[in-house]
Amino acid sequence: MEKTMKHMETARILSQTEILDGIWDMRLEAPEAAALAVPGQFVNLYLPDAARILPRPISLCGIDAEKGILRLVYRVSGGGTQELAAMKAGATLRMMGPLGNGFPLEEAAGRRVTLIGGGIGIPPLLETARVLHESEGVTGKDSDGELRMQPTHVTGVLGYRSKTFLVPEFASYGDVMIATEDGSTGTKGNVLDALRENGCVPEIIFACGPLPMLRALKAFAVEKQIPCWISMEERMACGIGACLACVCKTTEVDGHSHVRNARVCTDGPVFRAEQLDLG
Amino acid sequence: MEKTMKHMETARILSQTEILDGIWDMRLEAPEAAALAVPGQFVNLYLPDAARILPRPISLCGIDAEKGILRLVYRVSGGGTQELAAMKAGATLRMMGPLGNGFPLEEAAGRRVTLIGGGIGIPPLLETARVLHESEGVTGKDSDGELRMQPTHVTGVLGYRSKTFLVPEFASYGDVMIATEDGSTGTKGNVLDALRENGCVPEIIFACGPLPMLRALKAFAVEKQIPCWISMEERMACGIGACLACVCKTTEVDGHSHVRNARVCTDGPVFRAEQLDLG
Amino acid sequence: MMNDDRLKVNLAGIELKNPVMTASGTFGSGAEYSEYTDLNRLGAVVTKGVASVPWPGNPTPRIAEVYGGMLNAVGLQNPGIDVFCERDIPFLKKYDTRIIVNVCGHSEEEYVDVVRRLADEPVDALEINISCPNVREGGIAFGTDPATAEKITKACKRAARQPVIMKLSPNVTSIADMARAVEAGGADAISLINTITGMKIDVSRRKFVLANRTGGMSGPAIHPVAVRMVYEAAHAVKIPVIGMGGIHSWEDAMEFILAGATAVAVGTANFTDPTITEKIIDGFSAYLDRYGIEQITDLIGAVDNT
Amino acid sequence: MMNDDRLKVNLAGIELKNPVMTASGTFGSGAEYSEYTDLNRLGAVVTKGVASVPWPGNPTPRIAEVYGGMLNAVGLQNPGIDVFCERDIPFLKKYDTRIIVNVCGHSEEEYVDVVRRLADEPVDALEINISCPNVREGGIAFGTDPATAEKITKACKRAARQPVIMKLSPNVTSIADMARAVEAGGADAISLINTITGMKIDVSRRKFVLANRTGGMSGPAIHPVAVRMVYEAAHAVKIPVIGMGGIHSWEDAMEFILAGATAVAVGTANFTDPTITEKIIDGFSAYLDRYGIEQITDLIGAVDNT
Ligand SMILES: Cc1cc2nc3c(=O)[nH]c(=O)nc-3n(C[C@H](O)[C@H](O)[C@H](O)COP(=O)(O)OP(=O)(O)OC[C@H]3O[C@@H](n4cnc5c(N)ncnc54)[C@H](O)[C@@H]3O)c2cc1C
Ligand SMILES: Cc1cc2nc3c(=O)[nH]c(=O)nc-3n(C[C@H](O)[C@H](O)[C@H](O)COP(=O)(O)OP(=O)(O)OC[C@H]3O[C@@H](n4cnc5c(N)ncnc54)[C@H](O)[C@@H]3O)c2cc1C
Ligand SMILES: Cc1cc2nc3c(=O)[nH]c(=O)nc-3n(C[C@H](O)[C@H](O)[C@H](O)COP(=O)(O)O)c2cc1C
Ligand SMILES: Cc1cc2nc3c(=O)[nH]c(=O)nc-3n(C[C@H](O)[C@H](O)[C@H](O)COP(=O)(O)O)c2cc1C
Ligand code: FES
Ligand code: FES
Repeated sequence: MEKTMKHMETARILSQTEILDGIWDMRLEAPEAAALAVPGQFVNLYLPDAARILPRPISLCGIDAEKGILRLVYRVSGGGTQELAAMKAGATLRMMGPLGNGFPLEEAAGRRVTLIGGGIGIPPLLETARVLHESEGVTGKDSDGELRMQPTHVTGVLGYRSKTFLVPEFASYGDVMIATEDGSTGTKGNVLDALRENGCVPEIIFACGPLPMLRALKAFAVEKQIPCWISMEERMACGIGACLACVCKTTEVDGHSHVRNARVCTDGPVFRAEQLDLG
Repeated sequence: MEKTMKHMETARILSQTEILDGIWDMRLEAPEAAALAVPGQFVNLYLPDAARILPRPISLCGIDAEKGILRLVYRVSGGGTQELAAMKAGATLRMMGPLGNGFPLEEAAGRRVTLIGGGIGIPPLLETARVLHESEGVTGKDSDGELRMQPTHVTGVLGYRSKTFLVPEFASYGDVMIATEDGSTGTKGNVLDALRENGCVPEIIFACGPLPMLRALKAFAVEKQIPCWISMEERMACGIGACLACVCKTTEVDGHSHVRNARVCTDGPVFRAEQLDLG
Repeated sequence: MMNDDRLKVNLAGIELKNPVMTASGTFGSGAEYSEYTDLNRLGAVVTKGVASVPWPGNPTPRIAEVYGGMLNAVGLQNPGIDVFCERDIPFLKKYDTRIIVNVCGHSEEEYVDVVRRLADEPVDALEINISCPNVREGGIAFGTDPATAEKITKACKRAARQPVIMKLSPNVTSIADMARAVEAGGADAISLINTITGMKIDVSRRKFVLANRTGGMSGPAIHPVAVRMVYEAAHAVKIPVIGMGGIHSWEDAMEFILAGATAVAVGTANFTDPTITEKIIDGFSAYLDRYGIEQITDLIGAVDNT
Repeated sequence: MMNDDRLKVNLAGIELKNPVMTASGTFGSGAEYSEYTDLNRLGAVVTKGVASVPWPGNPTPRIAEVYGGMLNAVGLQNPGIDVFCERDIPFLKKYDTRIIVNVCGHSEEEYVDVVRRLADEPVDALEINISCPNVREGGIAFGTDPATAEKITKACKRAARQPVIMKLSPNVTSIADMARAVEAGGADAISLINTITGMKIDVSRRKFVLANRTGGMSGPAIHPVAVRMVYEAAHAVKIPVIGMGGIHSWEDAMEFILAGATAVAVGTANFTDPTITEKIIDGFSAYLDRYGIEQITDLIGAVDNT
């Protein structure tokens, strides 16, 4: 442990399981990060191969602060994730995090929150679902004008190409709607098709997934005036706001950069949809 | 196994033992190379870390053709050998070899051969000692003028800084004289001091060790007119004679290069002392 | 860890507590890394390039990882000199380290604007970046033509109150010519190398990986080229040289010192290990101990030239 | 593995069975690697540089490993053109591959001597190495001054019976200018990049690792720089370009094709894997299969330029 580092630790791999072709579920013993993390944040993983000098950002799919365990679900998409997938339980990894802001859970408390995820954007929503499901909700007035506890209601709208993953776990935290491109499960089409088919009108949206999905979703949310938060992805170097690699375009001048660019790693990865210029 | 490759194989590490501070004894399952190898040859080891693109040449300290096992004794001297030492039994390594010419055992048969090694130059002499010791010798005339079998007689003259290694094994193949710089074992001084102190006059010399030792040895052998073969070391890239990285200066124009440079990897590593311009 | 007085160096009149600085653009304004590294330990913080007005930089993807390095085409996004003076300088002043401000511009006037604006600010030196591939004047990069480089050096010097460090591009036939040109222009020091222009193509998509097509290569892969250029530059001029490019260990950094650099800057390695600068400082101290060297200045240019 | 006709390319009038060649100096005369790789599968073997007389080359150490690459200062050791013609050409003629002879010299006359000597030999093309850091005339490397490069190209063309490929140095400010210069001189093709000059210092001994102090850097570390330069050169001239520098996989090689190269050459990777050239050829075939591309020539320069 280097004493000056805030969130850098050596994480030990507790388990690695391939839950679907090329999609891995890894549990890390990383007590410092687990103690601080909130849903929607990510960690940077530093790979052993010396030719790979940049860390890999991976979102938190599960946080167990008590046991000091983080769960990451990732897809093998290139050399780095391939190297990661080849690492066995017991091996250690340098890790930095938690990084980024996370979803604004306080905005969702006591409301009907819809978590919309596409593909490998689904994992970070699982921890979000769990925490929202277990949250206390808010005290509000019910239809009788009485002060009552309003629970948070969680709906997961999950889009896949074909095979699904993490669905049963989502179901234990709320309702689940599924869209698959090939129609093999749930609605044939995308997450918006599933929303429509199920007549679901979200009160608030948290989303993560591929850019085309996010673009469509933003249009939908703006049109329906639904508050919507989107988790972004961009290539990163530092992960802590210093290098300006990971910016996304914003509609207004950003407070930090003083141009229409915000840093996904520190100002995000979660942004209010209206803030984003998704092109 | 790539079919077009002559001597490239995937070797499995059978064991790794640190026999002295920073000196490792590794056994490799490499049946193809073991079947072909002779003492004084070396293999090229390709390290897993992608940032290290050049193979590491290591001499054969032991060859078991029957069991298909090679023994390498190496010193950790930089990043590559460090990486090698960290590899555990069961791991595999790409390997090319056997490479180089080896010692001219036929020249030594039936004679009093002195194997002179310094430091990490000692390991390749061990297999040389074993094979010579077990060789049949030659049929020659004895002092009566009778035709008799003359056995090969092996003497090892081993120079160390301080702590010794491989000595008992050498002793099982012949006489052993030891020199240490600090005088902790045997003669205080170098291998030539040990030769002198023991009044040993070699009939033929095979040597491997640091350049200053080789230089002194060559002068000694030339003066005493003792046939002497020296195993050289030089930085290598290809290991097979193509890149001309590993040349050593020769006294005559070399038949391949047509200049006064011979390739250690293919024309050597073993050269007749007179051939070498040791500067 | 205490300051090691043996590591002090004098860089164009500024005393640095040690020769280890950060490389511009990789360390933000220092604030981001202050949680991971003790800025008080650094010889100097060199800030991200700042222009007279905010620059939006290039579209994304701005970076690509390559074998042993990375390409970047951030395109000098920066909030402009006003925000920089209000926010970033006061932040850095809280630390006991030197502040070197990296300056960028599209034209001589823009550089001079920033230099002038910084004249009364409490910063220790200016590093003029004439080596960013995206900054061109008359079709020739400032950093690849000696005459242009000399001219811009002169202009900056005239406007500057602080020592002026000219940052050179490696994308040239003769780094010695460039070094001599900026020395002739009055530069107080030079720093090199900036990134080497590279390109990566995604073969499955048949597209450039970077939106900008080309990007500047940095990281360990460029280190041997950087050491060679620092050696050549240090032997071409009398002003001090700051060596950088691919430093990922104290040994990499020490190569620059031995090649003739008075100080070094660490860039991309911060991304691989945010505490690397402190490790390099400790490595320097340990090196002096091991070889019984009294002060690091004895090592500047001390590679055996025989 | 059968020849894949889809991989045929025409390089300055010579038909290659595929675009994969070896890079000069890393493959000897082909004989050494013939035990590990089937030379019949290669598009061409490019031999080690040969001069009019034997050259002893530089003192050792001649090479150093660096992060993701190596430095070499072999210094063009070669047995001279006579031995080459007697021994190496007849050896290569036994194989069904193209023979490209890399030519070096200390002066225009020496180059022309070798070119003339090869006029009646059964070799398919000449590659003129004007980019070795050790070959200088009047203090300027042939390969870094456009006018000199043009002049030597003309001289070689006049003497040559075979197509002339000019091999360019990456150690220049503008590779496009160099490419245009040799095109103007009549070159039939260009090949690039040669090595990038680098230096490594042994910090514990405080000495240069290479006897020659500097060496040429090759290997994966230089690949992005090479791709950029090949792209720039291919867009500057009409003659075909051979791309090389850091190819360690078929993907690396394909980047050059997409950037505009008609053929590629594999150098340092042979040291890491002596069968790499065959793997690249197989990788090319598989790529055509996967994307349903009829012939590799459809991919030359096919990176999306929008
Ligand atoms: C905030 C954030 C959270 C993420 N969370 C997850 C997750 O939970 N699960 C998951 O499977 N993936 C996640 N990703 C994507 C993941 O980081 C990339 O798939 C991974 O970096 C690819 O590395 P590679 O070496 O396998 O691929 P390569 O393509 O070889 O990587 C080359 C370089 O590009 C970068 N890169 C490649 N793809 C991406 C990408 N999609 N996003 C950002 N950088 C990329 C790599 O980090 C590396 O620097 C996340 C990305 C970000 C930015
Ligand atoms: C024919 C031959 C046989 C050898 N046999 C043995 C042996 O049996 N046991 C043993 O311990 N060592 C042996 N060596 C030396 C061994 O190859 C080096 O110690 C090893 O390559 C160092 O690698 P490194 O990465 O640890 O060191 P680094 O210094 O990090 O290596 C950097 C580069 O220099 C090369 N290099 C460094 N030292 C040497 C050296 N002394 N000789 C050649 N290349 C070097 C490396 O191969 C690598 O390319 C032999 C060398 C040769 C040429
Ligand atoms: C992401 C990034 C941004 C950079 N921005 C700047 C900059 O604004 N100004 C500048 O002079 N150099 C900039 N550089 C160049 C570095 O300061 C340094 O010269 C170069 O990266 C080589 O050092 P390295 O290999 O240690 O990173 C940048 C480099 C990187 C990687
Ligand atoms: C050991 C070695 C020797 C070389 N000799 C020559 C040569 O004789 N002539 C030449 O034109 N290039 C020579 N080169 C340069 C290569 O042909 C090639 O241009 C360069 O190494 C870049 O390719 P790579 O990264 O694939 O090795 C040599 C390179 C190496 C590594
Ligand atoms: S990754 Fe560096 S600013 Fe976000
Ligand atoms: S290592 Fe290449 S010729 Fe010996």
